[in-house]
Amino acid sequence: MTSPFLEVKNLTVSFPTEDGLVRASNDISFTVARGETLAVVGESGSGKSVTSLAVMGLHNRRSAQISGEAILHLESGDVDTISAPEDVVRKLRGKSMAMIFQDPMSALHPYYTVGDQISEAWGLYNEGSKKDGIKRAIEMLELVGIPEAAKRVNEFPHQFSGGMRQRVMIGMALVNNPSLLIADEPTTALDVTVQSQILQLLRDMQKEFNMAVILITHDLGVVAEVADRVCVMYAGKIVEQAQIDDIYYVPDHPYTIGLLNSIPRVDQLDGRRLLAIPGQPPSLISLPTGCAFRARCSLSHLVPNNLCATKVPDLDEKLTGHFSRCHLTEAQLSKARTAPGDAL
Amino acid sequence: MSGTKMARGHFRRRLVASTAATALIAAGVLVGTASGASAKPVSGGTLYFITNAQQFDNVDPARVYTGRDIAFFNSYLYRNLVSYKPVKGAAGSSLVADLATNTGVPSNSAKVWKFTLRPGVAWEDGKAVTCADVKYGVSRPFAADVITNGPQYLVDALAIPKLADGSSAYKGPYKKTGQELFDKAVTCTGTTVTFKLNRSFADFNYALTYPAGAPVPAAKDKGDKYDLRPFSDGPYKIAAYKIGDEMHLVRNTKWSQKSDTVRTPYPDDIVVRFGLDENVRDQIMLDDSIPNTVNLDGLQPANLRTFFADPKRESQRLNVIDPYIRYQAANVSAGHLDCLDVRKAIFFAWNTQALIDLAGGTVFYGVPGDSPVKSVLGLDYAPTKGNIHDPAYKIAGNPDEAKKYLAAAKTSCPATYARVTDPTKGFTEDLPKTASQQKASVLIQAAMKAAGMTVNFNFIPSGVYYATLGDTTKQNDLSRAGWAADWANASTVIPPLFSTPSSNNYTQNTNDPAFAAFKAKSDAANAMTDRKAQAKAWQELSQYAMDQYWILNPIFGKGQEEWGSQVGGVYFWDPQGTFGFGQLYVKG
Amino acid sequence: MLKYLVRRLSATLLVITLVSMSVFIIFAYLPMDPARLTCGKACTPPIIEANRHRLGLDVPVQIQYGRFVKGLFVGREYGEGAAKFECPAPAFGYSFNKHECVATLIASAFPVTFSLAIGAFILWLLLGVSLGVLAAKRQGKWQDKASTVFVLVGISLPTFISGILILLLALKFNLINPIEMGRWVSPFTNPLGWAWNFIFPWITLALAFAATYTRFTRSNVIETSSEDYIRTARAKGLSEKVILRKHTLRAALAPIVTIAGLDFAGLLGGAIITENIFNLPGLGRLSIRAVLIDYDLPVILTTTLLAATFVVVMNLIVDILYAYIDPRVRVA
Amino acid sequence: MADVAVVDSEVADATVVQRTPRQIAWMRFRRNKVGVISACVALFFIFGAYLAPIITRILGLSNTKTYPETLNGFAMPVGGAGGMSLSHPLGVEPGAGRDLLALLLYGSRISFSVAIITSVASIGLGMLIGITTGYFRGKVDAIVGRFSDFLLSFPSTFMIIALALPLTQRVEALHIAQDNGARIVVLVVFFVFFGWPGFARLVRSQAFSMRERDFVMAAQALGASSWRIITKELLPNLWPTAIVFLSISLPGYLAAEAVFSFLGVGVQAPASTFGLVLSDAVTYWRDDPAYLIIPSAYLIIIVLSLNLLGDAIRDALDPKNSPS
Amino acid sequence: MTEPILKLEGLTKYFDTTAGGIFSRKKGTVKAVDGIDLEIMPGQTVGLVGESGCGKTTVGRTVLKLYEPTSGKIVFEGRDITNLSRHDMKPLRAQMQMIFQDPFASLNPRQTVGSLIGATFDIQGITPPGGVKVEVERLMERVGLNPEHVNRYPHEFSGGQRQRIGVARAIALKPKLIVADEPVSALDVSIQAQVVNLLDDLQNEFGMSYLFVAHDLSVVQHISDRVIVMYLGKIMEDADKHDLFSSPRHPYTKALLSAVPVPDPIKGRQRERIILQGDLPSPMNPPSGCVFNTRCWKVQEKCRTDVPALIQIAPNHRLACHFPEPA
Repeated sequence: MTSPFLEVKNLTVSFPTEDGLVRASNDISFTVARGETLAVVGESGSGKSVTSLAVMGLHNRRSAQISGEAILHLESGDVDTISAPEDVVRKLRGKSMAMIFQDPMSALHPYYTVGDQISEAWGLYNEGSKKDGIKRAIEMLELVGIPEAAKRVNEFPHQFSGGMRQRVMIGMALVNNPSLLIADEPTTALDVTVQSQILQLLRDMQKEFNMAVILITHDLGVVAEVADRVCVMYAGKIVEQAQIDDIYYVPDHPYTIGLLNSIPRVDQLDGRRLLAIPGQPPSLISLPTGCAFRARCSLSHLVPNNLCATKVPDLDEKLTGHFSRCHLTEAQLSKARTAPGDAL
Repeated sequence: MSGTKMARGHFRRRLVASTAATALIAAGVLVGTASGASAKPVSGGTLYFITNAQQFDNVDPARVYTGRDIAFFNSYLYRNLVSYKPVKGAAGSSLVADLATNTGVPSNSAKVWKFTLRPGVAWEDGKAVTCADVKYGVSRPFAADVITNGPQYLVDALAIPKLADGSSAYKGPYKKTGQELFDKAVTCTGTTVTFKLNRSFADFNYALTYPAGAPVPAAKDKGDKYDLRPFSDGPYKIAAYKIGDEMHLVRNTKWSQKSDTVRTPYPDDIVVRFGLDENVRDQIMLDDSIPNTVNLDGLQPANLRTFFADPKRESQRLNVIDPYIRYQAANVSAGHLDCLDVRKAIFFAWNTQALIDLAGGTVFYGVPGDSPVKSVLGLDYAPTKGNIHDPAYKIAGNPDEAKKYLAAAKTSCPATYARVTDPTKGFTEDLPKTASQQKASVLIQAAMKAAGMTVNFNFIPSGVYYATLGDTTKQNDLSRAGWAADWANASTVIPPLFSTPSSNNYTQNTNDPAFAAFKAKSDAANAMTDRKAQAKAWQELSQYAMDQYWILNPIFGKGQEEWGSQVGGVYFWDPQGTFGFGQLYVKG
Repeated sequence: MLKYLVRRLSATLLVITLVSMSVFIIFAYLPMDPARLTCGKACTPPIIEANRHRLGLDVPVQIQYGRFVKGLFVGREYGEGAAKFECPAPAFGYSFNKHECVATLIASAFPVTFSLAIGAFILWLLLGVSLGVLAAKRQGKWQDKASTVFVLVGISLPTFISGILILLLALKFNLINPIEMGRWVSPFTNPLGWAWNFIFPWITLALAFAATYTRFTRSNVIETSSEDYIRTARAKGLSEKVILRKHTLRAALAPIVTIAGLDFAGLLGGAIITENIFNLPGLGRLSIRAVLIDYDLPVILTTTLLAATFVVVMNLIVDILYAYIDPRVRVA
Repeated sequence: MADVAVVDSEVADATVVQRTPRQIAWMRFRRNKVGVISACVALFFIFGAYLAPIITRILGLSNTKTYPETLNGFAMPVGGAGGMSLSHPLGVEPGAGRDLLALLLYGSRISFSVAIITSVASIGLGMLIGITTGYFRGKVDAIVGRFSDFLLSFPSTFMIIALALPLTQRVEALHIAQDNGARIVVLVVFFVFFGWPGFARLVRSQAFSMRERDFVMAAQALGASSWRIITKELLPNLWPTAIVFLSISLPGYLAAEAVFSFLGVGVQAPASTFGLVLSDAVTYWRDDPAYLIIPSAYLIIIVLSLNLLGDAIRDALDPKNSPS
Repeated sequence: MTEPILKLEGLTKYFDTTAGGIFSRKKGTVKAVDGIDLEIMPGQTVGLVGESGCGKTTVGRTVLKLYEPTSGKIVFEGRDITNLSRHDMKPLRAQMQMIFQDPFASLNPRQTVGSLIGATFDIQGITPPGGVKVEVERLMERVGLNPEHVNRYPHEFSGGQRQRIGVARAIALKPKLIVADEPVSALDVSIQAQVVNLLDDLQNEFGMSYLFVAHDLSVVQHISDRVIVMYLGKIMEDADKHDLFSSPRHPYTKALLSAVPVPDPIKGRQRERIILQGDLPSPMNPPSGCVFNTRCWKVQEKCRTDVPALIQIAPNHRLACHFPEPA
């Protein structure tokens, strides 16, 4: 395995609000290497976007409390984007790390042509006239598969369809050959047929640029299609982290197991009843003591001494390269996996 | 727009102290007759006049009818056949020949008047002023739909028949209807112009001091537009006149001193600045920041006191008895103040003291008067009996006395009584919409309330105040008005105010049972040639008008003038009731 | 685009026509009798009737309107016989009080009002926008609070108070030559004199208007700052300055065009109070004096109509401008 | 299934404190100190205005009575600071000698009345028209929309000034009201006539978009009548807009009334309003500055507190802060 | 043979788009629904799928007469309700209800849960046995809400709970047909299953029919008995669930199915994937011939000119394609 390009260590982001401190992401650690796709999966409010924005240094430093490290291993040396001065981090954005967002309509400036917006990004790290920038923008648009790029470069975002807009976003993010691309729910707003186009494009681009990719999504289907490794997040914490196949075939956390069992699958026509995870995710302001998933976990009674309620489980490597944050033993979990109906 | 100032533009007459001049209480004797008399006038410089008005009401000679404007334009732009002598004091009220070589030659019991033009008088384009110009000028007031606002003496007095509706058969030089009638009434032989009148008119030459009798070159007449750019035969001509901005007069190079025995032009330029707000004007006067300025409107009462108390301004101010009386005309027609007792009640309730204080006090505003004829009119004035001489009269109002009359009115005229005492109805007074009149309404209301009466106010835009009152259907119960004699004969007071149903008579007394007798007596007085007997008749008629309370609580007014430290030659021109503009100069 | 323009323009013309008609009808049925009000001091019934004829009020209102419209295009004659004269096109009427064609009065008043409006407009935009941006960027800090105070004072202080205070102060400290006050100075011959002439009125109006813009800018900048595309700009690596200047302000200020346009149009109709206080012979003063002093109907009618026209036309301009600024509303 | 229900409610209990939208707004408002203070100040002045007859009676003052003893021979207040004294706390009016406090109390009564009647009426009318056109759309909407556009393009200030005098005469002639009553009627009618389109537009656009919201469709799916949808579904959601608009328009109309009476349109002497007092005070500014300063301050404090109150209400009701 | 609870015949719904200006004019017509025929049997769940803009939501709303149909026929329980007035529709509304997509938007934020659910009785003028209050609490309990929360406002609930409120309201009058418009797409993954299961259970309990409108084929597949695939306002394929998912005949259905990501990495890697090119054409200006021709990988000349009819190719299987996939 290649050495990681990004190393996130104990990253914690909280927001003070009127009602209390929102612990949006809590003690997050992961790595991602060039050429690798790390998927971060979780429901809304699980802290996946907050984490990525912290890595990018995009939180307002006044309103967010951030601790931990997010180290980029650059050729010029290591930079911790959490502690580095704002200006240093800014100069990494776009060049060393880039990001695309969920809604390409609102993420593109409505008043500028796509060409302007791409060439602006290019102009930040390249010497050249505006004309050169537009030329480069056309190249990028062609690369991301926009037909008649030379003509459409002068159009405004609203003149593009959703899928085309996301292509523009990708093209803009990649214009400076970034080493890391963070894709935050890049296909959620798109139709399935367009989603598969975009996922294909992302795969192609990753190959082309040999990037490290962090894919943030709630869709386990999408993850299965593109990820190499997966982090599952719940209530601000990573609850499970493993290679892609391990997550799907040997899930090691009741939440992951529950998720996989609760989603209907187009490839299974058995019509069996879905196994829903009961309840709601907890509020990030008043997290319960112990395991955050405890209230919804049907296995917690198996853990002695009410441990789930008192102690936050550690993220242990239960199998090789497979981390899980649960007090249950591997044996108990494995039983839950194989006979979900009985155990849950 | 301070009320008194504003209002002054709307009183339409000015007073000739008296031709007889003997009995005159000389104007300008009140507070130091200022004016650095010792200094010698100098030529040159620019003289500024400042005013709140946007424009002169009228500039067209046939339409000018306010004392100040007449004095202004007569001094600078127009020459009349005869003029008042431009000097201080009683002598200023004497007539001198101006455009004519004499002050007029009457004949046929003053039914025919002849004037011979002075040679060498030229228009600003160099052409000579001819008799035809005079005749044309005189013809213009007959075009009543174009030449509005001017005095009607010529229209009334010239021997031209009247139509059934009261208008003249001659419709003026534009339509030329009845031109032959006019040509008979006014004739030119060489440089002599002859006026044929429809009655004896001993003072006819005084009527000709109005620019309505001034010549106008027919070729230059543009009807209504002539009001913007009249042609000058005086020492100045209009270089620019922009409404809301300024009027700029420059020397008329075609004018020659030789041909003019009346005028002595000193400044090179005369500029009238329009539209200067009262705060700004007062500031200029108080600070003397523009020393070559004359204030055409007075100061606000508060600033007036400051200015007149400042010893440094000793030589920059005048406080004089002016020619005006200010009064409330009672509308005596049915349904209005048709009840003598109610009128008396209002009279006694009136808080004259507070109203005088409000407007500057007796020092600056005036004193309670007892007659429609002002005391400065001399011969025609005599103190009347009753009214302010009534033992019950109090200058600050006597509500108790007023209530007595109201009690009487309860039986004598119950409907009127009921209305004026009803808090939800009351009677209504017309007032021009000015700041000071709005303020005065407070005092009037309080005084009426004290006597148990209710008063409402109808504020009318000041520019259309008299025009609105002139519509008898629009007139309310009581209307504020002001008047000054046109010359020193109550014939210019009593008939217009009381005995003609013209637009100057706001009492609507034609409905009064006593009107017929009054009118007969007034007409008789008008025709009297015995001046003493006439004066006595006027005095009796004044007494009658006061007894009937057709007008209430008149004030014999005062006027103040202020000017900058660089202005010299200021005096109060009695007959015009304003500056002697022609003698003003800018100190070197 | 051209089709759109033509359509909008014709719609605008229609509105102006309707406005002019209604104004005409409203004034025609007033209880005031202009014939009496302008007939002078010796008004007898025959003179009033002659005067009515002179004013052109002796015909039905639709004919009056027809004459008015015709006058706009071919000019209009007044008076009869030798006293006849003409107001050339566009003839809005003739003021018998001022002895001028209304168009002439407007022509001399409009530059004043326009100068007042444009200067105040620039001043308040500069002041309002920069304060608003400052407040947004320093949200919660003293700059923000100070600007809030400014906004509230600005909104709460009627111009007739602030204007008078400014005037009195300026007079007290001899900052203006009172006799020259408000006199029209052409900006082409004497730009400094022109500016000095207008500086206090500009300040008065700017004080009143800037407050709204400060508030508006502040909230828009704050709102725009949380837009996704601003985050995108940041993710691109743009500096905060560029983001503010190029991305935030462009979007935040676009809606200001609409408000600013209409405010400006409103002022073009005449800033009545400010013009009055500072002795500016503009449209506002022309109209208020026409109403309050001599009820000069042709002037009132024209200034009212003009004010409406400014609003309607400015609406059109604003829409077109907005389409230019915001590509999303551009019409094909 | 029972398992689901129990856990659900537990979590909901733990995370959400029960409050109605109104309570939330009230709570948010209470937290805003400036808002609370300005509300107190505004209420103080409003009560002062409406209790003017009682207050003046208690103080032994009258707004119509003149106090000649407070003025000197030049009709200027005796003593400093505009004649302030125990019996005349804010001094007296120069010239006529009325008590300034009484004038301002009664004056603000007129101003408040005009402002409140106008605001409520134009909001009521705007609400009615806006909600109907926004909900029903179609022809009526098109016509009303054009008409309100048309009204908005009218130079309302000009029209009010130009028409106030003749219309007052007409109102008097029709015996609707007399004198200042008639002037107030004209002013209010004018304000409302030109005021409703602004609010109607706002309501219309909200009703328009709300009509597309699923909850309206849900009501339709249940067979609810238009009347029910308007009153039960739309109206409750428009109240905050109306309240915010009211809080903004109130000081606006208050100031507008002052401006118009300053200009000489609207209420006239011998009544007193802010505009009249101030336009009078300007002529005395040199000799009696207190007479200019006190009413100015009085007016500014009222308008300022109403504006601050409006801001606080808007913040409290702002849908962006709202949890819904 | 049982009668269908709902029958649509050639249902079309066009929307006029207007351009602003003094006189608004028609700018174009959006053919949101363009000739739809379908039948829903009692107790059956019919899934209606398609990409955004295909007209599936419009079908749902038009069925309930929330939109007036442009043409075609809506037959509910054998009764033609196409032209029923609002007033005449009212009693029928008790029989046909709707569940909305957005649990935030579909509940009036100014009404309590109690009044939201209670309104159904109020509007229909029905008093349930035991009174409205008792019934509301019973319904709340039934959908998994705490009845004590009857006086709470929608904002005090989470997304899933709100959707339960919506469900409770829809089932309050025990309707025969429920149009569920994307009922779970706004919910988090872990909550979706709860609501899907709830809908399942309710159907078992009350036996109503669902018209289940969704873009998520996995959910549709799970809940439906029959699935209809729409594209640009037209039905492409209509088949029994198993037929459709195991052997789709329409190229579009096939592409759609292949585009759905499967949460199974190995299967995912092996799966044949058809990636459609381009975007959905504008419904204002749909392509001639087969509306899918612009994106179809099998397109031929005929597709561009001839509109394929929706024909029965097998029992319970209808298809509109000139060149279907092999069975």
